[in-house]
Amino acid sequence: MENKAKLTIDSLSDNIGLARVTVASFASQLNFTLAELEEIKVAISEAVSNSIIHGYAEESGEIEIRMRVYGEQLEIIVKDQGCGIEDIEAACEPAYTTAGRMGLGLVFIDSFMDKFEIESKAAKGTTLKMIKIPAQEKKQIN
Amino acid sequence: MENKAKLTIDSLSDNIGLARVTVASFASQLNFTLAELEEIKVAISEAVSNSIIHGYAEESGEIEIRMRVYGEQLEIIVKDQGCGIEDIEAACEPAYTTAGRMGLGLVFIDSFMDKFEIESKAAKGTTLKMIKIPAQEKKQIN
Amino acid sequence: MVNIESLIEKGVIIMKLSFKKINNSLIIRLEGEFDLHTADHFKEKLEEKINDTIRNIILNLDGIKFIDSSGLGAILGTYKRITKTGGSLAMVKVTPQVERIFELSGILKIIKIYSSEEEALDKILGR
Amino acid sequence: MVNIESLIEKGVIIMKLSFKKINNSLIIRLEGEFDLHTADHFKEKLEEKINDTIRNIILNLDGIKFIDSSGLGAILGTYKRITKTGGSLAMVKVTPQVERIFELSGILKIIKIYSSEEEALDKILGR
Ligand SMILES: Nc1ncnc2c1ncn2[C@@H]1O[C@H](COP(=O)(O)OP(=O)(O)O)[C@@H](O)[C@H]1O
Ligand SMILES: Nc1ncnc2c1ncn2[C@@H]1O[C@H](COP(=O)(O)OP(=O)(O)O)[C@@H](O)[C@H]1O
Repeated sequence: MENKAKLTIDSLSDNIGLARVTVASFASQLNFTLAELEEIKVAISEAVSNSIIHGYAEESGEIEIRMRVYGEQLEIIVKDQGCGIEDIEAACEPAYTTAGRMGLGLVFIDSFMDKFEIESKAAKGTTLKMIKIPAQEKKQIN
Repeated sequence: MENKAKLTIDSLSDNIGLARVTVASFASQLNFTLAELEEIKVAISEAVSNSIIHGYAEESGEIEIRMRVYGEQLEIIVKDQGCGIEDIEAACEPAYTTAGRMGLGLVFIDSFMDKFEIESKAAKGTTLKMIKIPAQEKKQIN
Repeated sequence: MVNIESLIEKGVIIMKLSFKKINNSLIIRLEGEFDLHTADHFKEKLEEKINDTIRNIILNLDGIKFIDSSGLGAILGTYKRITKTGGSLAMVKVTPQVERIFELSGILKIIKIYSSEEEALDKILGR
Repeated sequence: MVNIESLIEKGVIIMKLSFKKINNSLIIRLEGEFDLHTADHFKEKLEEKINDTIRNIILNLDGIKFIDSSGLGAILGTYKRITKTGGSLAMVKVTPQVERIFELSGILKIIKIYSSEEEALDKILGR
């Protein structure tokens, strides 16, 4: 079975909780444990916060969150049309930040998701693609 | 302050809970009581269920849920591109149903929301527009 | 393992059903949200459990935190099914959100709510 | 009135703060989710409360059900602010989700977690 949903939000920090709740609720149709749902929430929180702070630099804009389940896996795509990431490789380093922050957002996403890809173009925007598979399903495959 | 979000879901009953959770979470930025949030949830549940059962008659399709807060009021628009409602006036009557159901969905929406409008065209689809204002805000105006 | 109680708490849409048979009465405890999605689940499970030896049904709704007209329809459908064969349907313990929907719908004119399973059993069996 | 506890339970993003001063230590109890949105709220409230008479801060995180790197940043910011004037920061009672994020981030190398406010006070004051 495939199922899809898309949430589009204004780039406001008020909407980060909304994004987390929506994605966690969508994700719960798969066999995720509560701990795994928490990991998904952290990843969404980091991705959306980055679009707000870095992508749109607190200016107005829209953030798109696409969710899809297929073959027992969850795919999430977070997309902004903000400033883009200059150096993706550097951005993924722990403690690397251009805004005096922790520099851990992308690190958390990478460690909490099974697959994580970044596509970004200066002045065009950034798209993060993440995939997570419930540990229970992974066990059954092996 | 204005804030907007839009949730687009596949027409599957699995997604009704998702729609409720997302709208209730978005709505909570206004001064709604828990009882009022419950009323909003019922209205969304009825609107989305109608699109699934009647609009798309259980066939595949997309349902769009637009949320907006402005001037302390919440506007919700639920839109499908399904079969449309033949007789809107009749549809709003209690116990009127074309599908052997309760015929109470539109009645509940009407009694739980402050404003409720239906736009529908045969073979084009149905759009419900609802507005709700927290009772606390209404008191302050009077 | 997914913890169903916590998922329900988080507003995730799942319905948990448990069944208990006392003589010819079937007590069904429902937990979660009662909408179009879970109503289908409820109807399926009910068909599996119902048989000739069951005359009455008691729905314990204490764990239902949300209901809409589809959930209401499933309850009314159960009522029709069980009264057709001469049985009774009673409901037990209703949360305020659910009670409000019941009142608006007029369903309380035909199905009674009791405060405990024992009280419902007593009334149904005319003890 | 909106019931904050229930909103937090519903996953709605609100942070509730309560402050208690014991001699020159400020105990801050946090409830809710600690992200970019509530971190701003936290920083504002902290600025209102902090003054020359406050030397140490104890953050009671028992009520924090969610934290991400923005929440972490706010805690680290508080640490920097209070240690600059020679004070200490301690944390009390951490939920498993929060502990996991703390471990991954390495923050526990510089800020200690205690199991009660009393224990944290004792350590900070060197009693
Ligand atoms: N959506 C985005 N748009 C533009 N730049 C981004 C985006 N996401 C991340 N970045 C860049 O990558 C850096 C590292 O991101 P991250 O690991 O989340 O740390 P932090 O947000 O704490 O700076 C950011 O400082 C920023 O320069
Ligand atoms: N989105 C929709 N698309 C097409 N028809 C609809 C839609 N919503 C409602 N209707 C029509 O209006 C009738 C009344 O709707 P409602 O009051 O929700 O009762 P019920 O869903 O129980 O039939 C439905 O039976 C259907 O014929």
